[in-house]
Amino acid sequence: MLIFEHSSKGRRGAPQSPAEKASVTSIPENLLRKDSAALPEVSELQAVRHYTRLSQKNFSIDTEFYPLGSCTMKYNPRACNSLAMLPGFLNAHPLTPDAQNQGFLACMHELQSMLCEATGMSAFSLAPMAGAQGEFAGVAMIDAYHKSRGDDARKEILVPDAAHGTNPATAVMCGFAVKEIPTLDNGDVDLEALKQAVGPQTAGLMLTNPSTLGVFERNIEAIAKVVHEAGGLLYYDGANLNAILGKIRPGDMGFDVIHSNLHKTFSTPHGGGGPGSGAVGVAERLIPFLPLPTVTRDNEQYRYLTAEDCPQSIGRLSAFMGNPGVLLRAYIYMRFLGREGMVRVAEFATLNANYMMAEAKRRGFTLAIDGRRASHEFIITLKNEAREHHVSAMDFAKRLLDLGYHAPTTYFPLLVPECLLIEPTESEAKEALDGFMDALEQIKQEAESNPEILHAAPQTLPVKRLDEVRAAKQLDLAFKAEL
Amino acid sequence: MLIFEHSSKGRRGAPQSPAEKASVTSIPENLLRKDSAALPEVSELQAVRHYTRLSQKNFSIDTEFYPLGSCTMKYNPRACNSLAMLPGFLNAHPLTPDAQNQGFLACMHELQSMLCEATGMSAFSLAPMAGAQGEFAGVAMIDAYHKSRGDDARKEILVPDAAHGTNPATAVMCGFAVKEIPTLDNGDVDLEALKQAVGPQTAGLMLTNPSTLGVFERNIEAIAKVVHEAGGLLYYDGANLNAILGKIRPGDMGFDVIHSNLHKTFSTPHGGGGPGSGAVGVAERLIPFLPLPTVTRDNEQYRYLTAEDCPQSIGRLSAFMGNPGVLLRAYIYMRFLGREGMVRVAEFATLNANYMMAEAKRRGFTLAIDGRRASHEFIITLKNEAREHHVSAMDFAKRLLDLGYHAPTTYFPLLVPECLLIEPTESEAKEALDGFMDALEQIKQEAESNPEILHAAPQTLPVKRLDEVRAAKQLDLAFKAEL
Amino acid sequence: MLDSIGVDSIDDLFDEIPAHLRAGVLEAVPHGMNEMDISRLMRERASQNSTALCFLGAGAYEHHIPSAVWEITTRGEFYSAYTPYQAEASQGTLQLTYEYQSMMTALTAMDVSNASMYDGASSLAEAILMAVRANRKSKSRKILIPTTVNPVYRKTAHTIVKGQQIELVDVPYDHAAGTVTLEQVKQIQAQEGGDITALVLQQPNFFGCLEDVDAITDWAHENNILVIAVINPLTMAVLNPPGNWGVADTNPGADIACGDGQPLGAPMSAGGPYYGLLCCKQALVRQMPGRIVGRTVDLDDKEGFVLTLQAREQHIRRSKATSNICTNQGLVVTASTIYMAIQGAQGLENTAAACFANNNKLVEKLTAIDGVKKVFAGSHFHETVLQLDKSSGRPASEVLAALMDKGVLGGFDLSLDYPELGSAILVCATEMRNDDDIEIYAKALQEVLNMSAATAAQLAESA
Amino acid sequence: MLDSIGVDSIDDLFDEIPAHLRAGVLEAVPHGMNEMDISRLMRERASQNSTALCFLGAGAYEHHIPSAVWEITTRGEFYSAYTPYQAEASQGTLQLTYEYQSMMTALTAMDVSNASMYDGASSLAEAILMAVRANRKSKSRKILIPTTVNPVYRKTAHTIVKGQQIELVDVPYDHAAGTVTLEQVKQIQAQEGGDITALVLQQPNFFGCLEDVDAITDWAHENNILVIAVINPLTMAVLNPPGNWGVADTNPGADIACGDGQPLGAPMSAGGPYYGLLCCKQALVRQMPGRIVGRTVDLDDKEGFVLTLQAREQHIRRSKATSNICTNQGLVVTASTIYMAIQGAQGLENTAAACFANNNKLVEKLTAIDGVKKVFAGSHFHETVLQLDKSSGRPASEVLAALMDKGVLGGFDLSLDYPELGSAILVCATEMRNDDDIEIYAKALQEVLNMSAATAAQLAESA
Ligand SMILES: Cc1ncc(COP(=O)(O)O)c(C=O)c1O
Ligand SMILES: Cc1ncc(COP(=O)(O)O)c(C=O)c1O
Repeated sequence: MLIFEHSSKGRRGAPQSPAEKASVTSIPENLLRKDSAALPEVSELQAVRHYTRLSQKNFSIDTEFYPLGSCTMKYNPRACNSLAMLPGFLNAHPLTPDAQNQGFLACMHELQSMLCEATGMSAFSLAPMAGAQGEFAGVAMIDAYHKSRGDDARKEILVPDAAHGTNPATAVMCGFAVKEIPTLDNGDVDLEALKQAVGPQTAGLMLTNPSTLGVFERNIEAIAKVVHEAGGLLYYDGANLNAILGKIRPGDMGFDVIHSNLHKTFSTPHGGGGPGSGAVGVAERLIPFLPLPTVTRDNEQYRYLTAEDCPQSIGRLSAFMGNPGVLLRAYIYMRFLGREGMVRVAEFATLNANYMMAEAKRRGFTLAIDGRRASHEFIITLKNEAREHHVSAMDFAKRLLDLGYHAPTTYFPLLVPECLLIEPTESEAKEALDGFMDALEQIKQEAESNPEILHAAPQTLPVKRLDEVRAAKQLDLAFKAEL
Repeated sequence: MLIFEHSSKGRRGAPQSPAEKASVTSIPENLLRKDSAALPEVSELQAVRHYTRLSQKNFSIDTEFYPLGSCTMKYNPRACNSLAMLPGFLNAHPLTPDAQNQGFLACMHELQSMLCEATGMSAFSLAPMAGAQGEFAGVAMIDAYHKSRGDDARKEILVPDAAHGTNPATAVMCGFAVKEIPTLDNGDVDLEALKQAVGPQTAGLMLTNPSTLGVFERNIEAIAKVVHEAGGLLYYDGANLNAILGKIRPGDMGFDVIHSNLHKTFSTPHGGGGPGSGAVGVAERLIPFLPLPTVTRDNEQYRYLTAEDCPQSIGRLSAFMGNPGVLLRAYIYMRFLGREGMVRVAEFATLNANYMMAEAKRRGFTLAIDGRRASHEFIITLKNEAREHHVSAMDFAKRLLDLGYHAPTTYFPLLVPECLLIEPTESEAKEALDGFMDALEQIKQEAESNPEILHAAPQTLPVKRLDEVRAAKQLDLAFKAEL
Repeated sequence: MLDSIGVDSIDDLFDEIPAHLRAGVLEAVPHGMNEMDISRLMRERASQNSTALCFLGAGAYEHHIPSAVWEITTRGEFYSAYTPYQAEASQGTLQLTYEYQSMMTALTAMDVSNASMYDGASSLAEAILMAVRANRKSKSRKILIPTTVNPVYRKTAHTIVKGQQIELVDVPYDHAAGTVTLEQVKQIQAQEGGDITALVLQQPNFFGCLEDVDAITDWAHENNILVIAVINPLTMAVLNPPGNWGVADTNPGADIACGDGQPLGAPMSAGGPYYGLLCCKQALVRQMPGRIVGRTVDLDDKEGFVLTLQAREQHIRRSKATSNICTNQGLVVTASTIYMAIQGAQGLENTAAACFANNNKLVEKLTAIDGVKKVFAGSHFHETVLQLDKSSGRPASEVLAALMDKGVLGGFDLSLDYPELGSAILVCATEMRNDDDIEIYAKALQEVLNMSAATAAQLAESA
Repeated sequence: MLDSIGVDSIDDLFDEIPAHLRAGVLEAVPHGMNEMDISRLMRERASQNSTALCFLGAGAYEHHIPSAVWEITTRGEFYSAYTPYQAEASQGTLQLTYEYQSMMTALTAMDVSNASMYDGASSLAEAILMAVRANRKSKSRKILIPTTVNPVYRKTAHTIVKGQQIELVDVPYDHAAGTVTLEQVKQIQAQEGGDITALVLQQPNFFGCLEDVDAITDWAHENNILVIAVINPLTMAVLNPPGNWGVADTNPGADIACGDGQPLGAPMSAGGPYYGLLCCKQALVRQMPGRIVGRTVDLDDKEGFVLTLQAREQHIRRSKATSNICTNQGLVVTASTIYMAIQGAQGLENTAAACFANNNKLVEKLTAIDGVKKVFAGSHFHETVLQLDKSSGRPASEVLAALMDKGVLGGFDLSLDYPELGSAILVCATEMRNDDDIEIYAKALQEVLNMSAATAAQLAESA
């Protein structure tokens, strides 16, 4: 039942707004709204009850194991939430003069430094509001860098075919053409193909390492050399930073610019879709181009750098400062971890993934890439099961929901047919990993003995399998109330 | 699965306590614990997930309509929670000097005044921590009052047979004998029986008005006269104050002492069993006996009254000040309501109950007391259904759970066979009342056509009907971990 | 676990990483802390922030937010869920988002809403990109933007669209009214050669003035120009919403509406997270960037909700996607939806009207002070430009700094973005500012203006 | 709705109330407010409260509470549920309470725990009533209570048990050790005629000193005296728990254990809500007051939880119930259970040990100041009695007031309850007090004691 269907004329959460409507008659008639907006009219209790019950229809980290590859669904410490929501932070107007905003700015400045240290970059801007916007900032900086040197012919961005969709989409938004580089069966980038592809038109290469295939790119130094020698820059998509935190730094691998999804590696919550943060870090030569604002410290005072300070900046990406509430949560999380904790993150994330990979193999699943270390995630391909029993990765996913586990990422990366990309993260206990593998094994048996169970899944959730085709064909995108 | 069953040796929410255990070796060996306590050893995520999921197994006001008679399950405004949990209140040590505690004390002083006004009493103490402790304080004051006058022979407390169990239990705790007064079929106290019962041994009468039968005691003036003339005092059990708030005041009815369940009338949450508050109010002559502490105001400053100020006080009921967090929530709620809101509470609580009673009758249910106004609650008796279809009030209750409604109070008051005591409260919308009545009607039909459905209920909850007899016979009151 | 994997130590798992590239100790990252110490640190940090009375708006507004809103929003099930790709296990977020889309279209009178963009400014950029894709009749890739549109929105849009050869053309405002006139718009169109892809209109505009949206919208449509509305959604409870702009019978209403959702339940929070709202006409739905939730049915024909039209998005369409956006601002949308449900239309109207009334009170009080005057005629919603008499010889920045010392966050200094206005500030009073607050501001401003310029400068320095 | 009922107005529904008794306007109740204004009011009130550094214990302690604890506890499903009478719809609260009982018995080494009493003080009263019911061999209804038991606990117990002709007999403490000695206990027993129903022992006692619990427990049992332990549950992570008191092979351990659960996850909150823990030996379970949750099975033999042994309670047994208690402190127990689960035994041990260490540090620093000395020998847990030199001529209350002016809540003034100790205070440093805090206290105390008595008095006055 929709909140609109609880509606009854004239009802409202009365203590939440002024009792009377002040006169607005001095506004010209034609600028005023004619009818009231058709919003639901409910009591506060009805709203609380409705949304509390809706919330219970979600799977979430706080309620289920959620091994969603590439997404790093780790525990979001509740303290990060409660401390980031202290009134001193919540009530701060974004344009508060810096002098009255020192507590917040200090956190941001330290966050920049910690990110520099953890990634091996020289400077960071916290402005981008998600990974994709970080990519935008990064590619725009690459563009600005070349242009600043009069190197105007570099109109192409290279991306491996395993890359996330945001990579090519971003390159195009920044005005570049995209060229795909193939991946070898062992998960490494095809170095020969890369060599063929680079040239004076190459602005840069966007790479995720460990890659979206769940393996570490062993030829990273050679790759960096090829691209740099061609005059291009190296972009690091930080979605998988969790795998290597404190173990190897993108800056030391030769990357010139990176974004870090703070909502993955640094545990800010995904919130059912966002908000996130795609903080961008750069090597020395790209510092002048960083997006605004960044925070600096001079004379013991923190302040925002402005366009006057940074005339070469690619500019602003938002009205204010990105997503401060997210940044505060990441800051708090990083202070929890500290330098030792960061290493622990990578170690246990990797241990958990490799353990699950070994278990998967032992239980008869086909690994997308066999014989290599998993990073913090790994891939099972169900192409055999699909061929033999006509069950898809989607069917496996839906059946997992019935057994109380969120499904892994399906059908990504696109290279691997019928794939499940599994990322346990470091926050899960061995019992959860084993429970999940047991469920997966059970489903494999069901696929053999009674595939109907899979096709009919899920059965235990608020709804059964939903008709996505109908949704896209008979568009119903908003409830239209009859007034 | 119990939290103990998630336990794994050495695991813990590490950031929540000092990393190392400081030495305690200077304490004599024999005073030290030998083994570690067998508590669960889990990560913070495991604890969060476990208790978040457990919470989802509860019905609650925030998720279901909860028409539990005598309990006043009204909406607990979330602001009462968040504002009562402001750090300034949470971090206050109970023995903070009054001068540094003025913000809190001001709230308490105003709460006392508002309670006096709403009930027509002369003074209030907020010390009692629940209704039962309020009763204790009240009866102890009645005792102290008689003794202070040398009237030592009054050893008996009268209670109507419809009274809540806490009434007789309390009288006994205070050292009194209990005599029950019968109730007439129309719900009024048997005045003739009362006249017979009173005498020089009578310390007082404990009365709930409106009574637990859901009707207003029309002879209240006559009752007061009888008791007072016999030298006894009148105690008002405030559990049903919601019905008459702002309409008639216990003080004006002739009561000498009352408790108010702030967790009912004033909307502090029940919290799955508590905490509550049973603030006690008294007429002039009982003021010296009020339990400690109470808050007074002199020279513009608020302060706690002490035993020195109140030598005749019955004394303390707790180590500090009752349940301040509960009191703050009640205070905030009362400020929301204001004088107009209080009247609105009684009006809509009464309207909703009378509407449901009319609906119940229309749909063929038998009312326990017919032909009278309902107060904020009313009673259905299922004795016919029980006789004809062998379904009990308990079966109805369990089946309601399946239909998404919390059951009304069953088997109370004890006078009415197979009863459901239904209290909708003022916070519910008509849609909820109608939905509940539809469910009740459906069950009535099921009782006739297929009583098995009722006996087998509930079917949709985390567990089916539980074996209470076994629970009491094969006592299992704690998990014993094998170490 | 190591046994199952067949390694001796965790470190073995990293043996594919070239040894010489391995990181050393992260010296610049402090040691880990426990929650007790972090709590103490963060409380100190939070308490260093200003607690001044806020009369500053300029794109972020202090409004009352019912406690229920964030208590429910931060429930683990909303807070710690991912994007609802597994629809059956995400009906909570999906239904809520569908309700959000329904509320937002009701509020804006538009046909379609997406599930959110990052913020108001970036949402304007996406609206422009969308308009360029959608307006197939126009080739110029020129967008008219009045200078009455929030300056940081214009800057952000520029950052984001400049890679795609889109030109943002300023339209100057009328200096008496503080709004753009149809004449000005026509003149710029002519100057630019006639082919204009889209036109942006902010209502209320950055100065708090009300644009003549009907006439300009109708004219734009007559000239094959798409209209992009930038709105403050709260004010739409009272003002004519973009879906109804224009009086022409054919093709009425703005084509795209964007804006920042912050006023609907998001705390100011030093700048975010807020969210960008983005709505459009039905015809443009396939050009919409970002996620969209649709209602459908399950195998049993029971109603349910899914992400739909995903073929527009980067994870499917890759380099041909309508946008690169992926993670959006879902949790803030959650809060906003609950906020709107609790308020209802009546609550929003009363709140918006209270802002209007309080701002008028504030302006009345402040302009009663010698040397303070209102710059633009006409109605103001929410915010107003005040000019401080030049004779005092004090720049707005100094006056604002002096006010800050008195605990008053006095407004936005317009002199950088609008030097032509002289020493001017943009002030704002929402429903949160009561008569006492307004009195405090008036008194403080009076005192500040009475101070000698010299003292003031000294004070500003030491602040 | 009125139609269905068959009345014309809501007021008709009140027509059974005698008209002349009807209430007028509740003048002394202010007008209603909206949430925005109440929030402002409450923030002001909260900010008037002290933010002093807390070195005060005396029954309520400032401990770190993980954020997760109250975020989960205040979820609507826990917060707004009633007592779990409908078991199938209350498995959340019921299982949690069962887990609480399990944890509490593990911590105290007792057999049975109930679901909570109001607070530590009233729980002692109930323990005494329980002992009187249980000890059928004793007729005297006399209870020995050392004066080292928290004075407000003794007062509360007196209020509650006095109606039932129970006599609480003081046992004086040893002035060197700050504890009671077995000799003293024996002597009082003899004085009282030998038949004693029960004996109370607080560990650590009110002075923070450690009682000789083994010897006294064994002796009591030999003399048919039930032993009631009053404990701080946090310290039980490190100290020998009451279930293990005594060295005798037969009948070991205290019979009943009570205390306040506040240190395990409840904020100080001006005094509550906290909760009273109450545990006992298996044999006494039917004398237990309050609710108890038991594990059982459902129709399918699936594990589930119910309220059990309800025949002890007032709603069934009425005047013959074990107590009148009904509403207890369930929500605080919810918090406490989550707290214990997150901490585990190791977390509690580390926390308790840190309190021990910090208190020792504090005492060392303070007693280094001239004129400040420790009163009792032996180990102290958590709290320590310090004597301020009488030569300064300043009562403890004045010193504490002067400290308060310096932002230090310096401890509990013992002079009212223990005049024999002179100018003495009880100080406390939990894990929350770091070295800097302790330094601040030491410095402040030094300054205060250096002040002339006259200045101090003046200061105290003006505070
Ligand atoms: C590999 C990779 N790159 C980029 C992104 C985009 O990040 P965001 O969703 O924060 O925009 C993702 C997100 O899923 C990702 O997995
Ligand atoms: C009529 C009546 N009296 C007294 C009480 C006892 O109040 P409490 O549970 O707050 O102790 C109740 C509680 O249910 C009640 O309904």
